[in-house]
Amino acid sequence: MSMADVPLSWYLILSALLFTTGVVGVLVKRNPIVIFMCVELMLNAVNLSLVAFGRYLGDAGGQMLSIFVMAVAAAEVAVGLGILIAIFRLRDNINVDETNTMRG
Amino acid sequence: MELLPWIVPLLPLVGFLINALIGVRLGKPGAGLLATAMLWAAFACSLVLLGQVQAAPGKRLFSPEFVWFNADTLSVSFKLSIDTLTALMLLIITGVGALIHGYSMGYMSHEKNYSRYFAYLNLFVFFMLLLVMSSNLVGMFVGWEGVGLASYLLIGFWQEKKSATDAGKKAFIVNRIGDAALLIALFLIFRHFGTFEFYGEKGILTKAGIDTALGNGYGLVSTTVPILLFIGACGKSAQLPLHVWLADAMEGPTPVSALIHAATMVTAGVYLLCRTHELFLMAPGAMTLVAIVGLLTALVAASIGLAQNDIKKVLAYSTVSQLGLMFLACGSGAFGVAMFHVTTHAFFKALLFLGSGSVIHAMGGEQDMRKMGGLAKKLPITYATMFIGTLAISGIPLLSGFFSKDEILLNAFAGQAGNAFQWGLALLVSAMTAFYMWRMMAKTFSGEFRGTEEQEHHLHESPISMTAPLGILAVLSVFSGYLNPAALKAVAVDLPDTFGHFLGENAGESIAEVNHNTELMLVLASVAVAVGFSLFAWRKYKKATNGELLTEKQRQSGWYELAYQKWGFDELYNELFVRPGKQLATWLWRVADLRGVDGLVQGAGNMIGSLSNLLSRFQNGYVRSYALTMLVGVVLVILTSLLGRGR
Amino acid sequence: MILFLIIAAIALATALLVVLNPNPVRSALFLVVNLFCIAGLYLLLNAYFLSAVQVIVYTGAIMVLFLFVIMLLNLGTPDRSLNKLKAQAPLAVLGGLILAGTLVWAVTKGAPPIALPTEPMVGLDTLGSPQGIGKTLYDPKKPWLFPFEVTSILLLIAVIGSVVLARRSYGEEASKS
Amino acid sequence: MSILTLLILVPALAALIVALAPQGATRRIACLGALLTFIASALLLRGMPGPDGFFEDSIQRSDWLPALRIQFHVGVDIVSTLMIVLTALLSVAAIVMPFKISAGKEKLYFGSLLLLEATLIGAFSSLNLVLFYVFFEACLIPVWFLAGSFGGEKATKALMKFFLYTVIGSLVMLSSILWLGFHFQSFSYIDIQHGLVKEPLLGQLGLWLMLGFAVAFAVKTPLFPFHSWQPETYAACPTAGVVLVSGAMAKLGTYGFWRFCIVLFPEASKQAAPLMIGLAVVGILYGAFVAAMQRDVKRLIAYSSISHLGYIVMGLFSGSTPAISGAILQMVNHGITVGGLFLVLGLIEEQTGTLKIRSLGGLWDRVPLLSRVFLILTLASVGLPLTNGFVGEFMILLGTFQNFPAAATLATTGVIWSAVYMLWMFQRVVYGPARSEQPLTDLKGTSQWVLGFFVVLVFALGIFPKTFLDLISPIAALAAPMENK
Amino acid sequence: MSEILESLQGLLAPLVIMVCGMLVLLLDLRRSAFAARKSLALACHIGLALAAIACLPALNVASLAGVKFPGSDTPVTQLFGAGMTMDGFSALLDLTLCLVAALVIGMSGRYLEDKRLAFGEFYALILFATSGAMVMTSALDLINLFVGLEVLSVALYILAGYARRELRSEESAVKYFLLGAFASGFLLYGIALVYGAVGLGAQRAGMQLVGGSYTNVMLITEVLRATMHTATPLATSPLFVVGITLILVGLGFKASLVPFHTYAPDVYEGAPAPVAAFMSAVAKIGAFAALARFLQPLAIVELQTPTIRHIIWGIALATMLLGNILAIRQVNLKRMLAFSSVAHAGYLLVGILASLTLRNNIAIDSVGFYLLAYSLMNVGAFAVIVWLGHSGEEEFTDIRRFAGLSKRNPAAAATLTILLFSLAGIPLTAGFLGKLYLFYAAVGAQLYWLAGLGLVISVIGVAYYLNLVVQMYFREPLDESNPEVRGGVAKNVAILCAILTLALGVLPSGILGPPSPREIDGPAPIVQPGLPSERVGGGAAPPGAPMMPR
Repeated sequence: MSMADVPLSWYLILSALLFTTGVVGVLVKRNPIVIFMCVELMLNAVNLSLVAFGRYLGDAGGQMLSIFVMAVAAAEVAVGLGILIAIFRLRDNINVDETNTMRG
Repeated sequence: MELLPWIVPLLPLVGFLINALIGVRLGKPGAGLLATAMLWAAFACSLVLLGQVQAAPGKRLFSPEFVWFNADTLSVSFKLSIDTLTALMLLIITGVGALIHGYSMGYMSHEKNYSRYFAYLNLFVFFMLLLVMSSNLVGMFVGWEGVGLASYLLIGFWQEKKSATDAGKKAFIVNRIGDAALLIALFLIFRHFGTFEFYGEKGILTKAGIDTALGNGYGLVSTTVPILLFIGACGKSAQLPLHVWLADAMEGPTPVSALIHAATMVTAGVYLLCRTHELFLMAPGAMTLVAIVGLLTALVAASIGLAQNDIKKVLAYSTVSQLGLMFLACGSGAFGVAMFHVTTHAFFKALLFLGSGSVIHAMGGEQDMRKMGGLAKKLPITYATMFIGTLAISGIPLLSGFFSKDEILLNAFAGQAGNAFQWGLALLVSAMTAFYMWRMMAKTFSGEFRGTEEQEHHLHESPISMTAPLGILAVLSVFSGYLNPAALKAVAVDLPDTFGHFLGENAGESIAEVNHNTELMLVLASVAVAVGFSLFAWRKYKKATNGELLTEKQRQSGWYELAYQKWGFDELYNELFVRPGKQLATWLWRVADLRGVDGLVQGAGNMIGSLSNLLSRFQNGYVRSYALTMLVGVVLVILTSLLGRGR
Repeated sequence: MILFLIIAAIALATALLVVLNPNPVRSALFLVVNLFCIAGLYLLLNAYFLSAVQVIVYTGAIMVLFLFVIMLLNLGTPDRSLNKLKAQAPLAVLGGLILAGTLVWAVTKGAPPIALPTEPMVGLDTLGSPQGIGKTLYDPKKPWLFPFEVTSILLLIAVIGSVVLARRSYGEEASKS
Repeated sequence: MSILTLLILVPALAALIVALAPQGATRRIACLGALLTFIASALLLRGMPGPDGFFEDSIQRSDWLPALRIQFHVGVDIVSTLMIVLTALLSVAAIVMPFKISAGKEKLYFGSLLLLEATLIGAFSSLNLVLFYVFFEACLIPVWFLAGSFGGEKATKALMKFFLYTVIGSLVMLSSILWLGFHFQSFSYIDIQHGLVKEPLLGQLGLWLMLGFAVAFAVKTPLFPFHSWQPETYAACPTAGVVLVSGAMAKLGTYGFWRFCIVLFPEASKQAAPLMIGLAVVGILYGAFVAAMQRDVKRLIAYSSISHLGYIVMGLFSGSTPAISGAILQMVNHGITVGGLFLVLGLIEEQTGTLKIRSLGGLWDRVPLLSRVFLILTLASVGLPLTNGFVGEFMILLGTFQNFPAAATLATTGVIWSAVYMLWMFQRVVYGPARSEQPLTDLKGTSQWVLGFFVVLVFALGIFPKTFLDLISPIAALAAPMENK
Repeated sequence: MSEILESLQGLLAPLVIMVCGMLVLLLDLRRSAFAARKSLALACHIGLALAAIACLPALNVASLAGVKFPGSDTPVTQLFGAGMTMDGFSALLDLTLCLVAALVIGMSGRYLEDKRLAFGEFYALILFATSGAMVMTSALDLINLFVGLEVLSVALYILAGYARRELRSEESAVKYFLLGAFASGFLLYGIALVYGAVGLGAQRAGMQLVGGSYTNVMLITEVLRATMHTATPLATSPLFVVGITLILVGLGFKASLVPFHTYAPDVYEGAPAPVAAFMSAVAKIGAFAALARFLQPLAIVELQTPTIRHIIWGIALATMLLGNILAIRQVNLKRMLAFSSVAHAGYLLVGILASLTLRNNIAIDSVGFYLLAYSLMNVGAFAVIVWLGHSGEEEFTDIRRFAGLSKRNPAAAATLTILLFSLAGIPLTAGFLGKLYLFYAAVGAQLYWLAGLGLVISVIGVAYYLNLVVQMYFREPLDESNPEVRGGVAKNVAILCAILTLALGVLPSGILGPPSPREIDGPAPIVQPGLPSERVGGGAAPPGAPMMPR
């Protein structure tokens, strides 16, 4: 099997890099929706390493966990987008750089 | 009847309590009568005690004691011990005191706070008696402080007058300086002797006690202790440099000056030294110090006395200088002589003060001699008695002052550490004494009246209640000298030294012995000086109708000015202590306290406040920077955990 | 092996593009691609069911939802001028690099080379198959059942949430009385 | 239930009733409560000391917080008894004294006073360290409300300082308490004392623990550098409140020094003695000097008590039995003297509407009785023999001199300064011509009796201190280990 | 099937509440405004009461069995495949949660009406969030922890933005949501790493999984111990260390520990007062329960992972400091309470840290008690805000408006004063005993510096709480108007909280239970060498441990 000799660590590295990309994305983007997409990226990275681990351990736990992650992600998306729409209703802009009426 | 010693001090105390609590109801003469009666009663008891003492074994008897306070080894009790020294003081205090009480009844008759006055007076006598009778240092200290209080109250008796209350305060505080030294002396003594008792088992003044103390390393402080005691004495007896309060103390009623600031309280210092002469004799250094200070005080005070115009001030400074002579005697080891002078001085100085009091009374409160003159005709009795007093103090032969002062001079010359120089200065003092006393007499009684019209109209001889004491005291000041007429030895009339014999051990026997010729020389010299200067002053001032010898211009001259300004001690102290002290205190308060100590506290608070403002910058409300903060946190946490993970 | 490398490369590239390009819609599309790649990796890891779910749920549902909202709020590229936090980007990148470094180091050091447990290529109850998933999910010895139930509550909450937040005229009705 | 529990409950309940009762009745209820407490507290003096000095019949020990072995554990020895009686006495004085209270504040006024009394008694009688801490800190609150609501807006800053300052101190103490509690598996004072006797904590550890306590008490007393809260707080408090604060609450500090530093950590106290005595001496002189310059009598007395409490602390740490007995006696004395002084000041302030020295004067003939009492109390605080001020001070100085001659010598000069500022103050306040023409009323009725009692006490304690010293000395000997210097 | 039933009745409390939540939604369908509100609230209260009753039996289970593992002899109650448990600790916290929920529902009624907000969904969300927190309190498996956390958070996101007409509310929702999702990303990554690390470790130690999963806390403990003295101990494997740290981060966000606290003030300020009250209490309870459980495995290997301990030490100190210092300058009461809640999180973390060293339950109990006390006083304080708020205008949060409150509304002033004193830790209040308890444990765990510093720092806290009291009592009122308008239930809630605070402070014996065992001081010794080999043999595995020899 060709993929047999792909070491576990490669998957982990890949997921680590994806995860970091997501993190950086959250920090640099200003559009909350995109920020949120970056969060999704992070979650997927996590899923990747979960599945990889599971595969190499011959354990189902990894896939189980990632299923739950997906479900949770779905729920978050629904709520998150709802909130964004609500705030958009109040003022036609959701740029996070302008939402700091509360500070100090 | 062993309670008798207690009765003596308690009588005036009772008088005080009654007068203090219900004195107002007793009314005018009542309060005074009560107080005076108490004193006479005390005098009587003292006489009885005197007899008992003479009979007692070792010429000393003790009262039952009442333990005051105690903690393990420390035990302090109220206990009285009477020996001849005490008995002498008792007689002086109660006797003179009684006379002055009587005198006051007349003198204060117009006073509205009549009963309070006598209450204070009794209180004073109580503490004074406690001072001289107590058998231990603490009890003595109680009396010591007590008389200070009494004099504070009496000097400030006319509390509306700021000058009076100031003087009272000054007296108390200056005394307190001495008291502090005295306290330290007490602590040292307790540290080495382990007791405060004078006599009895291991008493301070007993051979056994001193030996044990030396065992506990008393040797190291054997000079310090007497010096500290002496500083205490300086405070009470107005010696340099603590003499400044006595002159101001004249703000008080004149009888008070007579009793407290001439006859009794101020001699407490001398009493202390005589009482503890055992300790002093161990420390020659201290002795010389005492002698020097005494001599200096005598000179300075006398010189100041030359230039004063306030009749009471003259007497005050003469008191200071006389006290100086007494300390000189102590310093030269002649404690008995010092006590002898205390006695005679008590009589004639009280007499003089009371006399001046009667003059002031007649003058309606006027004290400035420049406004007097020619009172001899108006106040014959006063004049006569004061004349005698003055004769006595200026050392005219055959009066009390002559004998006591002569003894002092003798000891200054030939006593322990005595020398011609000392003698010379002492002679100078007596010369000045003679001069200013007669100056005073002349300015007051001779020449013609220089006061206002209605003063002249108002002039009258004082009532019998005031003149009677004058008479008695005059008699005393004539004859008390014959208790120890040693001076007559010079002219080969050898009468017994009753006084010294009477005191015996209690005032370390050390009468200087010199060969007959020198003694004769000395006596003659002092007689010459006394008589000479007296006559000189008397005739000069009789001639000077305006009562002044010096012209305005001469009065500007340095020496006179210096003397008139009392050598500028008050100003000096103001510059040296009072003003800097106030500045320091203000600085401590305004700067050290409010800015320094409190500033630190406030500063800490403000610092946190500003820190809070600083940190709140990061709380800028932007999601992304919050996220950044989180990331930073994450990175830090992960790095530390990885770097620090064991193995 | 090669397959993995290719997919990995694409995945990384798209991920970076999601972050780098300014336009939300494009980012969304790149994310879709990225998710596809991950689904592919799942296949490589024998997680067939999961990769299917990945494609259906994520790419199919979630991303569409994203695009929907983006269109609905028709968000264009935000203009640079509004950027209030200048220092943000560099700091973020710096932090990101450090984080990446640390993580990579950690995973390489922590994951030893281990042989894959051999198992039938495509079987009925391999781990990755729906049956396998189902069996494990309801196995009473395993902890998965309970969270599964709780997730239902989570979804219920999500429904309520979107209703409460997004429904226009709610308050008026609530307050009639 | 021990009588102590009653002593704590009665004033607390009285405060509660005051809070609920109608305006008119408050004063009567408060007086009743205070008097009851005083009488009950007097009964304590009959107690029979047990082996370790505590009166058996007074001890009560019941669970409060079993999880941490914290008990409601109260009991008194003679020292705490004296303090409690003093507290009760001062409370009676402060409450019975017919001061006028601005309308609408009666409840708060009497309520706080009673609460303060309760908490103080609690602190003096607790034998459980945590319980002590609870009362120690709780007594801040009434003082705080009292000063706050009478001191007005300007006082708030000072009050904040007062509260925080004290709390910092007591929290440091709390860490020491927690350590001990964990180390000995008990917070009971008696257990810990026995434990410490068995295995004394030597060296640094003991020192740090002791200092942990010392800080709290140094603030409460207050000792020299920790005093800056005090004058302002006194100034803010209504004078009757100050009677309790300075007369009783300050004693909580010195009492704590004695009970928790000297007795628990004799070794450490010996090590720290130079430091503490140094601070005390500085405080003695410093307080005296600063007092001399004050323009307000209240502040003057405040600074003067820094000086006087300095003597007490010095005596406590001097490690010689006479000094320690003297210090304990002096706690009572200072309480009475300063309490009486503040009562007098309160009356003066009520009469003339001010305590500014500049605007006072000429009271001697207008209010003779009051002035006489004032004079006596002034002399007492100057430490004149035969007044209560003298004996304690003398014993303290004498005892301290045996171990620390230099310090004692410096402190002795204090007798000069105290005379300076007290007499100067008295002269300016009482003597001289009257400043204003408004008619003043002299002591009469209740105030006459109360102050009369104080005067009697002044002389009684001055002439018959032996009665108390005999009770104290066995306790004071507890510090004997330090004796052999 | 039977075991599932057992599990179900073992874990009744959260289930009851979930069901109750759904019922409320159904009831809400027949919406007839006001009448409905009362009935709904009643339904909620009944549900909560039932849940509370369901917790009671577990109360006397020796607290933290399963966490204090090894050490305590009592067996762990394992439910749902060792994924959940129910013991004294979780029972106490569940009770607290029920109480909080009930109080919040009580106070929010009229508030919602004034703001014209729907209450059906509100109540339901409150209940669901509560159930989520309950899942967290009794989770033994990371997956349950995660799901419970999400249930709680998602509900809170919605609640934060519940006042849809107010920009602040929405803004706080956005912030909370974005940062929350961000944080849960880290949490997940941590879980993944731990999962992998433990799995690999188990394989190395030659264990094979038959029940439970690699994310089970007991299993983690097992593996840690088993590999302790092998060549590659799990405790030091980078995967595991990073994983645990990231989990700490994820939970730290919910517990608002510095530096993950930044959202808290904005969210609390923006969210409706009752919601703020709710989240301040519930989120903390959930997070700290999870921290308490999932950091325990470190207790047995402390020497091998001392750094985690140092990190927690630092975070605790920073949290106490920053929270208190930033609270000083606040003029908005809600914001001040937010920062103060950060500070309190710091105190709680001290307790958690102590629990890693102490052999007995003192530390954990102290955390539990402090959470209870803290919830009471915080909820009470927010209740006062609700009580004083006028309908129409914005909430009564500006501290300046409290000036002279004692004259205008003595009851409110007194209540708030008691609560503030308790928050400040003044004696005779629950707050004081809580602190005492925590720091006692800390001293027992020889965290002298942390304890000392914490105590001194808490003085800053006293400063700003007292400042408010000064406002109410010593300052002159700006206007004479009596602000009380809403009053009603909120008033009773506030007063009830104050009374409970005092009661806990004066007579705590009831809650704090019997004295804890005597032999306690000193850190737990590391398990003897040789033990692991037995463990690998598996014969000595404790009852119910999901292990079997290969």
